[in-house]
Amino acid sequence: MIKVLLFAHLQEEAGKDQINYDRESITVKELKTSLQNDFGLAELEQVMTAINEEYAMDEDMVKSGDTVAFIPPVSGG
Amino acid sequence: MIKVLLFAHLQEEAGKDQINYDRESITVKELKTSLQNDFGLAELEQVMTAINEEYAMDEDMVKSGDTVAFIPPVSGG
Amino acid sequence: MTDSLFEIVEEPIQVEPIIKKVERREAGAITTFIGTVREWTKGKRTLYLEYQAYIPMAIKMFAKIGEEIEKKWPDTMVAITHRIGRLDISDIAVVIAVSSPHRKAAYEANEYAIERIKQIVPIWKKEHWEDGKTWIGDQLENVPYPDGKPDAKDVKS
Amino acid sequence: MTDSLFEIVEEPIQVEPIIKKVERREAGAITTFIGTVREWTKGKRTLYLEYQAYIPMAIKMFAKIGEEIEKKWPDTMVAITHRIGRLDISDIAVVIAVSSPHRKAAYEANEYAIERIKQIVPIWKKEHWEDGKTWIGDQLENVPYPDGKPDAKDVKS
Repeated sequence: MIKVLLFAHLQEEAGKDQINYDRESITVKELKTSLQNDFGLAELEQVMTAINEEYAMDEDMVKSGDTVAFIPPVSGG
Repeated sequence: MIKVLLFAHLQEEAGKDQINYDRESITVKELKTSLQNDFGLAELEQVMTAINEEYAMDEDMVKSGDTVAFIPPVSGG
Repeated sequence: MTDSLFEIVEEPIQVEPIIKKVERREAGAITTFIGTVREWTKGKRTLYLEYQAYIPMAIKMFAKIGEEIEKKWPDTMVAITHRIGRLDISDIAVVIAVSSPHRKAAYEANEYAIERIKQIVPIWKKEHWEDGKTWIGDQLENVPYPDGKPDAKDVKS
Repeated sequence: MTDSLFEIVEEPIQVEPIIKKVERREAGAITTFIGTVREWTKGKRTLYLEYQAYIPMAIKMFAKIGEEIEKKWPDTMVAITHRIGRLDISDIAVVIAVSSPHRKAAYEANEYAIERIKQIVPIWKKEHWEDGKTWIGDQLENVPYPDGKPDAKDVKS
């Protein structure tokens, strides 16, 4: 199982801040597409991804047990 | 009378922080030369001058009633 | 104290304790940046803000920025505290303190820190304007990435 | 408060009250510079310092720097406090606080302020080294004017 964390507007669009996704392994890109279909998330192109709190690329692999966070453009400071 | 204020090493060289100089009017340059002779101040070339708390040039005139300050290179901050 | 140089808090931020964290006998210069909630942005009035963070990763990214700075400006020391939750006008959102033997590095490193925070630290701001609310950073308001897309080389270590 | 934006004090400086002086609802950024007494300078050990000021003129010059900054960076606000007398290692000698709607101006104006203080404000530092004492600024230690001579255009208003 992959734990997916949502923040900011993604959290509001999905109506939840966490999704448990049942897969052994999947690329970030595939995971994004899949979540867009299942939860109607409008736009994930500008959204960065972190795997286990480290930034990752679209081609990187996510494995069961990982925590993936979708990170919209940040605006702290 | 012209009031002359001394600071930092000038104050220590002269052994005082204030000199009352009895003249009606004099240029800054003349005043510097005169004080060098009278008080053995070693070096006034790198010293700026202020008349009544405003920076002045060597050619500026000092009049009786003015306060002149000799300002060695500053080192605040 | 090293483990508390980088913090995310929900309470009002006091500046002086953060300065204390970077004080050292060999440092003659300390710069601080204090980011506060501004009432007006391009003619729009803010009523209050909400900040949200991915806390463990945000603290990791603060530490990463601290490491980057130590590499670029040897002998500097950095502390960063960011507040999350609801913030009212003039409340402090972030404090960055940098100490250094000499002042030039303290200014440069401090400015570098706030720029990097705005690039890589997972913290989001929701503006509650007089006429509505938006998560800043989305395409409606402001995309902080210059070319409209996050650039992987900015964020990977 | 305008008349106390620029101060020379003999007691330890608290940073927070100086920050408060420049806080404004329209300012989203406050930078501070804190100059402290450094123990080591180029391999020489300082035991303590003495600062002396021509107080009324120093305050006038702080105000002049504030005016220069308001002209160069509109909408900024500056407060400066300098301590004089005996200062020990790590004691705060000077605090400069600048507020601005945007951060770039707050950094630039703050750095400008410390550079100008070192050019035009009549304050002198006497170093008590481990092996003697000197008024800094004299030809034996350090001449703060780049060409070895004060430049009148830097100081005249």
